[in-house]
Amino acid sequence: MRQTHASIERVTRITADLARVEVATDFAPGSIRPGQYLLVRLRPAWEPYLRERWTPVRFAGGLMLIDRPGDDVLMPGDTVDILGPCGKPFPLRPGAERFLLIVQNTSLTPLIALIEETTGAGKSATVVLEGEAQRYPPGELPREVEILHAPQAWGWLDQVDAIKWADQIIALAPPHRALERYAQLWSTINQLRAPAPAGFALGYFNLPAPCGVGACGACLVPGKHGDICACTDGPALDLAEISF
Amino acid sequence: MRQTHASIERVTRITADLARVEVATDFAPGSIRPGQYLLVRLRPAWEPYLRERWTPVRFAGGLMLIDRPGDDVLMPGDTVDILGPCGKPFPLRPGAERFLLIVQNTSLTPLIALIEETTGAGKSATVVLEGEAQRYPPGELPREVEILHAPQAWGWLDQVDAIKWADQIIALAPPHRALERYAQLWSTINQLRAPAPAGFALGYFNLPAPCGVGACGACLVPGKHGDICACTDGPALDLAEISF
Amino acid sequence: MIEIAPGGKRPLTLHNPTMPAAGTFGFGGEYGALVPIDRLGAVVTNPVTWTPRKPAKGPRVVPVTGGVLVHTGLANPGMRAVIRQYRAIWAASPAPVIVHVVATGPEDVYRCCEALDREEAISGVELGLHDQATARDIADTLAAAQSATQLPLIVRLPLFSAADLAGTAEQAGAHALTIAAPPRGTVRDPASGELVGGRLYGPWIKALALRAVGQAAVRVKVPVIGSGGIHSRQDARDYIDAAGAAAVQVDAGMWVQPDLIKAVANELGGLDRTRMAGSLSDEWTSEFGQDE
Amino acid sequence: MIEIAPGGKRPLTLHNPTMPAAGTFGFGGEYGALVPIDRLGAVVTNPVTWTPRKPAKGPRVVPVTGGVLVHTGLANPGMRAVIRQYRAIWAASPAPVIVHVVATGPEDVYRCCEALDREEAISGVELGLHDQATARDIADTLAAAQSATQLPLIVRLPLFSAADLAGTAEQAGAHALTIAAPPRGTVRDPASGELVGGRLYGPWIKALALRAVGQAAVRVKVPVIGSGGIHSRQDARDYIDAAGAAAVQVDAGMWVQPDLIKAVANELGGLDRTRMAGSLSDEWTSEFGQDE
Ligand SMILES: Cc1cc2nc3c(=O)[nH]c(=O)nc-3n(C[C@H](O)[C@H](O)[C@H](O)COP(=O)(O)OP(=O)(O)OC[C@H]3O[C@@H](n4cnc5c(N)ncnc54)[C@H](O)[C@@H]3O)c2cc1C
Ligand SMILES: Cc1cc2nc3c(=O)[nH]c(=O)nc-3n(C[C@H](O)[C@H](O)[C@H](O)COP(=O)(O)OP(=O)(O)OC[C@H]3O[C@@H](n4cnc5c(N)ncnc54)[C@H](O)[C@@H]3O)c2cc1C
Ligand SMILES: Cc1cc2nc3c(=O)[nH]c(=O)nc-3n(C[C@H](O)[C@H](O)[C@H](O)COP(=O)(O)O)c2cc1C
Ligand SMILES: Cc1cc2nc3c(=O)[nH]c(=O)nc-3n(C[C@H](O)[C@H](O)[C@H](O)COP(=O)(O)O)c2cc1C
Ligand code: FES
Ligand code: FES
Repeated sequence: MRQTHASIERVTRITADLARVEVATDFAPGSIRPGQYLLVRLRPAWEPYLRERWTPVRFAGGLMLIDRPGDDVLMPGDTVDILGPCGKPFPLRPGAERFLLIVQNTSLTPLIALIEETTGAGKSATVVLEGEAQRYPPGELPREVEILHAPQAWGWLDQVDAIKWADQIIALAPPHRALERYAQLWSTINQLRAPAPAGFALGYFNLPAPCGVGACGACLVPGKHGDICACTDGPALDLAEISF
Repeated sequence: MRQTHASIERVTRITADLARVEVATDFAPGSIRPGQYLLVRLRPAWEPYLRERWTPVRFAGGLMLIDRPGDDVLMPGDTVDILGPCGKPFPLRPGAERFLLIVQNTSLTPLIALIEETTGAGKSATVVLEGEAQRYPPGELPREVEILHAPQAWGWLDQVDAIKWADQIIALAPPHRALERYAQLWSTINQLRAPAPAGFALGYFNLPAPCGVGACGACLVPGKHGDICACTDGPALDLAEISF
Repeated sequence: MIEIAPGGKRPLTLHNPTMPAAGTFGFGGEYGALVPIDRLGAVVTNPVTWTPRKPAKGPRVVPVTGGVLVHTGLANPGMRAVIRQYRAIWAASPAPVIVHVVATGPEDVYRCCEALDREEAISGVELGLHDQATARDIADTLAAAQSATQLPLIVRLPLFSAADLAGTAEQAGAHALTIAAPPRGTVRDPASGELVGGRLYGPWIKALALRAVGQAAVRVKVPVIGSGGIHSRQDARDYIDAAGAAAVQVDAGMWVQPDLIKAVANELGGLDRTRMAGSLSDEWTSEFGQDE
Repeated sequence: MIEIAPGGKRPLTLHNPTMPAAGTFGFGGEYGALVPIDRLGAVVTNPVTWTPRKPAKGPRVVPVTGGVLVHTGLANPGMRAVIRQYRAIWAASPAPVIVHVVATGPEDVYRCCEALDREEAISGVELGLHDQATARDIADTLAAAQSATQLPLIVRLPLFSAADLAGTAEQAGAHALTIAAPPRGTVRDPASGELVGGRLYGPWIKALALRAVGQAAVRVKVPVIGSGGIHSRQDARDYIDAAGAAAVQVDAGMWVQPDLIKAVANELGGLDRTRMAGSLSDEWTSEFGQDE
C-alpha cells in the first residue's frame, strides 16, 4: 500500500446514476488485482470526510477506469489523492472454472474486474442480479458472461442447480446488510450442499473503511478463529470462516 | 427581503483571484441599490455553512454581475439560493457631488455599484486604494473615476486636502479590522475638520452575516444611541453614530 | 398540542412542537418576511440580561468545517429596555412569546421575571444557565424565578451536563427543559489569527444533543424540548420519535435556510404526541451506544 | 522533550510531543507503510479490555457533515491475547508503546496493568474512563493500576467532564492526562435507517477539546496531552501554544490523510517547551469566551 496522486482525464455518464471515470495514475495495469480497492480523497477538504472506495473496473489505454455515482463531483483536470492497493485479491479456488456471482441490491462494480478476468481466461461466469443490481447496464459486461435476473433474496437458490455446478460462489450485498445476507446464503448453501468446502463461498464486504490499514477496528467481521479485518484481509472473505 | 433562486450563466476569470459571475435572477435592475447585498447559498450542502455575501457590481443585458474569489466553485448551469436584498443603500448626503472612497486591504467590490452610479450621474468619485485593494483591476472601473494609490493607513489623509473638498467620505476596511480602522479614520477626520458633520463619513461593515435579518446579534456595532445592526441598518454606517 | 405547566396559573399550550432557539431568531419580528410565525408553537427571544451588555470585541463569527462559531457577547440593552422596545411586537405576535433570560444570578433573574410577569403578551420564560452551573445554581435560579412570576419556567441546560442535571431541574420546579444550549468551543480566526471562544453551531451538534436528550428524557416527566443542530425534518423527528422530546427548537440551520423552520413545523404539525412527556420510543435504551 | 512520571521507577521520555490517539492507529504496525513511526513520540494502542469483546452489531460507521461517527464495540481479543499477538511488534517498535486500557472496573484494570507490567516493551499505560466516570471511579481506577504496575499512568478524560475531573485525576496519581476522548453522540444511519450511538470525529471537535484543554491545563501540573480533531499543523500548535498542552494525539484526521501525523510531528519536532507543564500562554485567560 502506498499514497499517491492521480488525475482525472475524462468523466462519461453511462447511466443516469453512474459515471465512468478515466484516471491517469502511476499504478501499473495488473498492480491492483480483482477484489482489491483504492481509498480516494476527492479534494483537500474535510467534507465529505472519509475516503471513497474505488474498485477499478479495468485499465485501458494506460488509464484506470472507475465507476462511481454520477453526481458531477469529479471534473477532468481534477487531482485526487489515492491510498492503495488496499485489501487482498479474491481468494479464487485453485482450478475453479465455473463461477456463480450473486449481486443483491447494490452495484456489481466491485465484481467487474473479476468477471473480465475470468471470462478473459476462458472460464465461465454466471451473474445473478437481484433488485437494484439489475440497474447496471448489461452492455458494460463482457459478452461471454451469462446474466440472470432473480426476484428476491437467495429464494431462487434451491430452484436451480447452480450450487451443484458452480466451483465457487461469490456474493455481494449492500454493506449495512452484508453480514445478515451472507448468513442466509451460507445457511442455504449448507442445506443444499452440506458441508460446503472451505473457500467455496465468498462474501464481498464493501464496508465503509475509515482507515483501510487495519487500524481503526471499524470493519471487523466476527470470525470463527478471531475477528477478521475486512479492509485488509478482505474485502472478499470465506463464508466458512465467519462466525454468523 | 425575499428568498429566491438564480442560475449562473457565465463565469469569467478577470484576475488570478477574481471571477466575474453573470447571474440570471428575478431581481429587477435597480431593485438592489448600491450598498445593499445578497446572502447566497452556493449549494444545498452544509459546507461551507454560512451564506456568502454578494454585492452586485451592476446589471447588464438582464443579468446581474457579481465579483467573487476566482476559485472555480461556480459553474454555468448551477443554481444558487439567494436571500435579499439585505441592508440599506448607502446613506448619501443630499446634494453631495464629490465623493472620496477609501479602500484598505480588501477588495473594492462592495463600492463598485456606488462608483458607477455616482460617476454615471456626473458626480465626481476619487478612489484611494491601499494595500491589497490595489490588486483590483483598474480597467473594470468607469473611466471618469480618479484612482489614487496610498501606502498606509490613513497616514496620507493630512497630506492632502481631500477632507476639505469631499462632500462625503466612504471607507471600506477588512471585516476583522473594520471597527479599529474606522476609529482611526474618524479621529483623523475630526482632527482635520472638526466637528465633522453627521453623515459626512461612512464606514462599510462587510461583516460575516449569519442571518442577515437582525436576528442573531453577531453583527452588532456599538452605537452612541444603542447598538446598531450592521446587517440591516448597514452595511454602510455613519461614523458619527458609532461608539468607538 | 404540548402543555407546559398545565396545572399552573398561566399554562402554556404549544399548538405546534416547533420553535426557534434563543439567540437565533431575534426578539419576534425579525424573521417575519421569511417565516410564517403563526405556524410556530412559540417564539423564543434572544437572551436578555437585567443589565445592558455591549457586543463582544474582536472576531465574532468564525466558520468551521460544516458549521460556525458565534460569539455575540450576549449584547442586549437590558430587560427594561427590551420590554419597552418589543412590547408592541410581542402583543401582535401570532405565536406565544417565551423570553430567554440569562441566569446571571438569582437577583437578576428575580428582577427579570418580575418585570416579565407584568407583561400580558409574554407566555413563558426560558432560563439560560451557564456551562458550569451546579445543582445549587439551578435551585437558586428557579427559586428566584418562582418567587417573581407565575409564568411557565423552562430551563435550558448546557449540553455537557444536561443528562446529569435534568432531574435536578425538574425537582427544583422547572416546567420544561430545553436540551441543550449550544456547546462552547475555541477556534482560531483565520482572518485575524486571534483565538475566539464562543458557541458552536452546525449539523454535527445534533449527534451530541440527541444523545443528551435521549438520556435526559428517561429521567424526567416534564416535557423536554430537543435543541441542537436540527437541519432537516428528519433531524426534528429524531428528537421526538427516537429521543423522547416533546418539542424542538431549530437553531442556526435557519440562518442558512430560513425555510427550514417552516418545513419542520409542517412535518411536526400533524403530530399529536402519542406518549407521555419524557417517555421513550422503542428504539432507545438507556445503555444505548455506551459500550463503544 | 516531554517527561512523564520523571520521578518514577520507569519514567517515560517523549522525544516528540506527537502521538496517535487510542483507537485510531491499531496496535503498532498497521500504519508502518504510511507513517514514519520513529518520528513519533509514542504509539498509543487501540483500547484493550481484560475480557475479549466482539465487534458491535449493526452500522458502525456513519458519515456526518465534516466528520464521522464510529461505533466499534471496542472489539479486542482481551489483554492476554493482545500481548501474545503484539509482543514481538512492540519489542521492535521504533517509538515507545503506550497501551490503552479500558477502565471497565478496578479488578480488570488491576489484571491488565499487572500483565503489562511484565512486558519490557511497554513504556506506559493510558487508562480510558467511561463518559459518566466520577471522581470516585477515577480514584479506584488509579489505585488499582498503581498497585499493579510502576509504569507511567496516563488518564484519558471524557470531553464533557475533562475540565472538572483534571484536578481529581492528578490528585489520584495520574502522571499525565489525555484531554479528551472523542465525545459520544447518536445519529441515524441513512443506509439502514437505524439509530447508531458511537464516538464522533471531525475537525470541529477541536473547538470543543481545545477549550477543555485550556480549562484543564490551568488546574494541573502534570503534562496534558491535547487530543481531539487535529487536522492541521496549526491545530496541533494551538493545543500547545494556546491551550497549554505538553503533547498532542492525532486521531481520525490520519485515516483520511495519513501524512497528517508526520506533518504534525515535523511541526512540533523542533519545539522544546518553554513553559512548565500546565502553564498557559498569554493568550488564554480563565474566563476566556465564557460570557458569550
Ligand atoms: C453509511 C455508509 C457509509 C459509507 N461510507 C463510506 C465511506 O465513507 N468510505 C468508503 O470507502 N466506503 C463507504 N461506504 C461503503 C461503500 O463505498 C458504499 O456504500 C458502497 O459502494 C455502496 O454502493 P451502492 O451501490 O449500494 O450504492 P451507491 O453508493 O448509491 O452507488 C450508486 C452507483 O455508484 C457506483 N458506485 C458506488 N460505489 C462504488 C465504488 N466503491 N466503486 C465503484 N463504483 C461505485 C455504483 O456503480 C452504483 O451504481 C459506506 C457505506 C455505508 C452504508
Ligand atoms: C472570518 C470571516 C468569515 C466570514 N464569513 C462570512 C460568511 O460566512 N458569510 C458572509 O456573508 N460574509 C463573511 N465574511 C465577510 C465578507 O464576505 C468577506 O470577508 C469580505 O468580502 C472580505 O473580502 P476580502 O476582499 O478581504 O478577501 P477575499 O475574501 O479573499 O476576496 C478575494 C476576492 O474575492 C472578491 N470578493 C470577496 N468577497 C466578495 C463579495 N462579498 N462580493 C463580491 N466579491 C467579493 C473580491 O473581489 C476579492 O478581490 C467573513 C469574514 C471573515 C473575516
Ligand atoms: C455574565 C454572564 C456570564 C455568563 N457565563 C456563561 C458561562 O460561563 N457559560 C455559558 O455557557 N454561558 C454563560 N453565559 C451565557 C448564558 O448561558 C446565556 O443564557 C446563553 O449563552 C445564551 O446563548 P445564545 O446567545 O447562544 O443563544 C453568561 C452570560 C452572562 C451575562
Ligand atoms: C463494558 C464497557 C462499558 C463502557 N462504557 C462506556 C461508557 O459508558 N462511556 C464511554 O465513554 N465509554 C465507555 N466504554 C469505552 C471506554 O471508555 C474506552 O476507553 C474508550 O471508549 C475507547 O475509545 P476508542 O475505541 O474510541 O478509542 C466502555 C467500555 C466497556 C468495555
Ligand atoms: S477500515 Fe479501519 S480497520 Fe478496517
Ligand atoms: S447577521 Fe444576524 S443580526 Fe446581523
